[in-house]
Amino acid sequence: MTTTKSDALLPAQGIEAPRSGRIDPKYLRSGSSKSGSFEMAAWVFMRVSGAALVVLIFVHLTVNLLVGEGIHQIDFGFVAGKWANPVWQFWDLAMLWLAMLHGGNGMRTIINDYAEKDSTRMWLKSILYLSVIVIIVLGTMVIFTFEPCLLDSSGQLLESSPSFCQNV
Amino acid sequence: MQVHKYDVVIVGAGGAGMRAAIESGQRAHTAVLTKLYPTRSHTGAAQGGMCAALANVEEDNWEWHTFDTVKGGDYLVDQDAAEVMAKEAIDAVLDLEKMGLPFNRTPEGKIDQRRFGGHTRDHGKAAVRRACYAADRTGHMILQTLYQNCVKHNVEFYNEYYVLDLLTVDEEVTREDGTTYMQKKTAGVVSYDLANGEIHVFQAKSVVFATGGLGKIFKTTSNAHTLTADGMALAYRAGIPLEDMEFVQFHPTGLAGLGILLSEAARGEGAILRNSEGERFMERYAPTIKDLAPRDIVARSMANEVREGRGAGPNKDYVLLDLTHLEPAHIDAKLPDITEFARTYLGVEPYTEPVPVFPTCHYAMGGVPTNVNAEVLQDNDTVVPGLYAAGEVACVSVHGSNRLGTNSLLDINVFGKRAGLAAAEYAATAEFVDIPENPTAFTENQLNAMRASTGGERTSTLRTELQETMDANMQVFRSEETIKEALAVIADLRLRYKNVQIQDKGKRFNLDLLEAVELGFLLDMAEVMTVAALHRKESRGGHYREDFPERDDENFMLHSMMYLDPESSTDGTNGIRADTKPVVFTRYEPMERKY
Amino acid sequence: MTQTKGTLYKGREGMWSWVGHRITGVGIFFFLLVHVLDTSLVRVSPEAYDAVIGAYKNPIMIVGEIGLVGAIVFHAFNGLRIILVDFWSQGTRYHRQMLWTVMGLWVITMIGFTVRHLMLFLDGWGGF
Amino acid sequence: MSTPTKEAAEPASKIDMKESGGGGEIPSFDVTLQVRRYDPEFSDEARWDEWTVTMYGTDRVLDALHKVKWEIDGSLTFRRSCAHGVCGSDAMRINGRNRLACKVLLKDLDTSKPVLVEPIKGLPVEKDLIVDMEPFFQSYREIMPFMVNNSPAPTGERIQSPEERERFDDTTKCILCAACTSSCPVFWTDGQYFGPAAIVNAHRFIFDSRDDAGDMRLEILNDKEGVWRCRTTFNCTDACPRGIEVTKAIQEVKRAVLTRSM
Ligand SMILES: Cc1cc2nc3c(=O)[nH]c(=O)nc-3n(C[C@H](O)[C@H](O)[C@H](O)COP(=O)(O)OP(=O)(O)OC[C@H]3O[C@@H](n4cnc5c(N)ncnc54)[C@H](O)[C@@H]3O)c2cc1C
Ligand code: HEM
Ligand code: SF4
Ligand code: F3S
Ligand code: FES
Repeated sequence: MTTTKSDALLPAQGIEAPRSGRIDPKYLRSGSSKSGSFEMAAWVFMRVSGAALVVLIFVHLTVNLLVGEGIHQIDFGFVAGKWANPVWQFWDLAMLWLAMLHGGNGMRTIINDYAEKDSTRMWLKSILYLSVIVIIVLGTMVIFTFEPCLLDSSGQLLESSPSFCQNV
Repeated sequence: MQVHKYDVVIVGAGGAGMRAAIESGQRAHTAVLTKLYPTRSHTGAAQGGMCAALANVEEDNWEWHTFDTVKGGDYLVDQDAAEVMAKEAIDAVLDLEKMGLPFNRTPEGKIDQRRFGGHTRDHGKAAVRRACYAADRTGHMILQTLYQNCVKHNVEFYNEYYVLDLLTVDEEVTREDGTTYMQKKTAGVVSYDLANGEIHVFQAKSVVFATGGLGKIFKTTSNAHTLTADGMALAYRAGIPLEDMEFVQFHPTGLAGLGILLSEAARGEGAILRNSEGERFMERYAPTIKDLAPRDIVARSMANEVREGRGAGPNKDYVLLDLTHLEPAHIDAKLPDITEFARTYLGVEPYTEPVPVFPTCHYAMGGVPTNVNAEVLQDNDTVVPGLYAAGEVACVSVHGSNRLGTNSLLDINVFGKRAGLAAAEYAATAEFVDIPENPTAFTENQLNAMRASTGGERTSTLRTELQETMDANMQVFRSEETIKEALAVIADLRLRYKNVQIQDKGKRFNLDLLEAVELGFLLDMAEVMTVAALHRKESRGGHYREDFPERDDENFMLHSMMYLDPESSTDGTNGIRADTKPVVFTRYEPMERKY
Repeated sequence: MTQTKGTLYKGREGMWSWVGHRITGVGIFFFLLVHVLDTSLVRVSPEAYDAVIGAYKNPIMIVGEIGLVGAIVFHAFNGLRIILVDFWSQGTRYHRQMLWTVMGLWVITMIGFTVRHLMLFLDGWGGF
Repeated sequence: MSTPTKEAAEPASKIDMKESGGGGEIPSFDVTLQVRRYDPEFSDEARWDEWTVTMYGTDRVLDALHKVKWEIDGSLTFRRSCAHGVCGSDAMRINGRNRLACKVLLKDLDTSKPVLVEPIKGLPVEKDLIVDMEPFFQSYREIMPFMVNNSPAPTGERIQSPEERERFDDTTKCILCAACTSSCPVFWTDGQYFGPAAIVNAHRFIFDSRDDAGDMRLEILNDKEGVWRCRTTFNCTDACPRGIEVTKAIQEVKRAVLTRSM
């Protein structure tokens, strides 16, 4: 290879081949900081969790809305009655975690897509992550620390308590 | 004005240009200037195949291939060049395969080959399978593969840079016998950046021209809008002669009015040409082989039907390709491209309707004269140091007066490679030639004049008139009368061209301006072609003179050489000096060309 | 200028199903945030929970619930379609047919759900 | 090629030439063209221009654009070359969808309404219908679109069975027109996504039995801007003028990345 620059009789200007360094910076990929494998894992997770959620959510909806008295049956007692059973506890816990992570990751994708500025993107994602964590932690605590048989100040079982509390 | 300095500058990024760039780019500091993004080049339109005597499916050898090429060109082929091409064809195909080209394969996994018009075993005994192919998009695959390898080797492309001037310097040289002559030397090129209208000068030790063909001289053509004879015109204006410009190949079956090519395979599969009366007219012109007669004969027969009033359509200006007697399944299996083109572009359903077709300008056999090393000649044998040409723009001459199908894709690979190697090798030892003073003056004056013109002539009007007169007078039938008619029109158009006015006054992407420049190339080359046709008073290959219907080896077994020469005057046209160059013979004596 | 405006791109089934999937996904996500919060009220007091859950039993919310379930059902079925497009080798060829199937199943499911939900609702509804 | 020279009689044509072959007048009609124009030399604002031109039954949108450029307004600017759908110059948005102007027949459009023509979306518009293709080609170059084979070259060709050849046939058809990438809703958002065309061209080599660099390409496309950004919206497949099953190719690459990391 010989020299690029023109040093002959004409004014020399080392000019780059055009339109290779001339790309609108908006399009330059800043050497991906986040490893691709994370995106792959997220992608797989969306599918796996989605498939699981179909079962979890459909059963949840059926039990809550379509059997018995439907929407009218839902009250404190109903919830308490369900969570007395560890299967339902686990069920709702799985649903909570999977749905929040699935939905949270979905929202992350959407923010990545549409946030125009890096700072906006960062803010939105921070809010997202925070709310996902708060909700997951809150929900988990509720499910595990739930006390179905509440007593009122006089020590009587509350009216809304599920029937099994009587037997305790 | 910006100045760049490269060892090698390649003008054009079609098959020939990129094949050269792959060689030169690995050996010398190389730039490729192209007015189109490389993958837009018209090499990508080629369908049929690329010939090489690989003998993968049946017995074959390069000597038979040479013979077919010579005979196909009606013996106007330089036989040494044809030998080089046929011999190197094998490596050319294997090179492409190793670069990744996805050829179709035989059951054993070798490159598959198929038959193509004019390619025979043992000097015409029977058709031979010689064309290597990649489905019906061989040219597309060649173009893509070459581009891919340019990316691999980091070739520097200047995309959408129009080369508008070739810079040469004349030097007086004294021969041994004391006489002197002017030796041309290559200094570089001037180019125009479409994106912003800036002029760039490229100083180079070697310049390779690979700018493709000239189809847009004609109205009906299979060529792209961008094939406007640029390279030929630039060389010609720089004082380089043009060889065999009268020979243009017209392909019989172009979609009527559009010129889009329908491959010969249609007739091979049994399609029939008919006139408005439904008559299978080829029975009259070629009673034995009918529709499968050679391209030039079929094209002429079709044109004759139209001329005698038996054309179909509202303007009676085309004939019909009838496939309706074939099974739709068969058409689908064997001719998918044809059915798709007919449906998309003419809205014709080939199962039930005949397809309107007419001969279409397809290929320029002539061009910038070179020797087998792709070195450009400034006369019959003086090489211009540092100037190379390859591909359709060049005339080696391997196609003589009529190119065989599949030999062009071969030509661009063999001579593209040779050009790249030679250019790099020359640049390794040569010195830069000083750029002449004011190198951009010509280009800038031309562009400024066009920008400022208020003459009121429209590029498109002039171009249409040129194309119409060329279709009417210089197509498959020519005679002194029609040629002179064309010359008169061209002369008039050249005057009017001075008044061309453009509407786009901007700097960015001013294609309006460049179309006007391209029209100048078309007019120059149309004139050269017409004058060359006037001089060749015989019929041979693609050139058919009604007033001289026979081949005349005695007087015309010669290449024509047309020089720009303001002092010369020929038959009413000024400025073109006609000369000839002997044809090179090695082993084959001219015979009558019949199949 | 990067052209962001201009006319709307005229995508076909694939694009609109994606738009639907995205919108329903976001909708469900926000509902879920609220839903977890309201359910958490069971830890505060039964009255609080029952009061909030009571809001779900009002006729306007019933329509909302049908909408929500509609969104979930679409997102779920279409999610399964996406999974098939991803992992079944013929998935990309039949994505349109699968979308029509999704829509068909959606209609059937929604008719079933709506009828049952409204009946149960009307059964136990004491009126305004 | 068969030689139909020996047939006893001329095969029957299914049509009466005098009627259909004689041909009627090619119908002509008026088309209104609305083109979204932009020329930063004169204004920062894009605008819509409208022309009505008389065209014929065989004309394509490209012909109408040419008619305007050649007869009415020479400053209308667009790229084109081959005029029959093989070079990839003239991808643009016609009535809201990415198409090659040279492949859309006017008579197939609803000419009672104006035909809307806009530049393809997501790439910087340079002038009228011309966009900057560099970002597009940059993505293409990044996926190593060339054969890498480190084994010593045989004297003849590298052997490849017809089945192995068929494996990647579809993706060899790409003409780099960008109709797919610029139809992709994900690409529109920030232009960072590699885009379907780059993936198609990676696919062409990943599944070529002669190539050795498939793993590297899979690694490149496992980027956060790689295949995982595809949301299977199929706009690319619908837009591809070469009929390439683009989304299918992308899915195959996704599965290949997955298999490779497992
Ligand atoms: C429809 C069709 C089918 C064909 N089929 C076959 C076939 O089956 N077999 C066969 O062997 N042959 C075939 N041919 C012929 C063959 O394809 C061409 O002759 C060959 O591809 C020409 O290649 P090229 O490299 O010389 O030029 P092109 O591929 O035309 O490239 C020209 C290049 O020059 C550049 N250029 C031009 N002017 C300028 C300028 N002023 N400044 C800068 N750059 C410039 C262009 O940008 C372009 O990159 C076919 C031709 C056509 C039209
Ligand atoms: C019911 C079962 C569900 C299934 C089968 C399912 C399936 C999927 C799948 C496969 C994706 C990935 C789409 C893609 O990559 O293109 C996805 C995305 C998404 N899902 Fe779900 N999902 C379900 C439930 C949920 C729930 C409960 C929420 C809300 C919390 C949710 C919110 C989202 C969001 C926001 C996205 C991102 C959409 C996008 O990127 O366009 N999904 N879903
Ligand atoms: S995949 Fe199709 S649409 Fe995309 S660039 Fe290639 S040819 Fe164009
Ligand atoms: S349009 Fe885009 S989202 Fe995927 S299917 Fe095609 S790349
Ligand atoms: S002009 Fe070549 S693809 Fe349309």
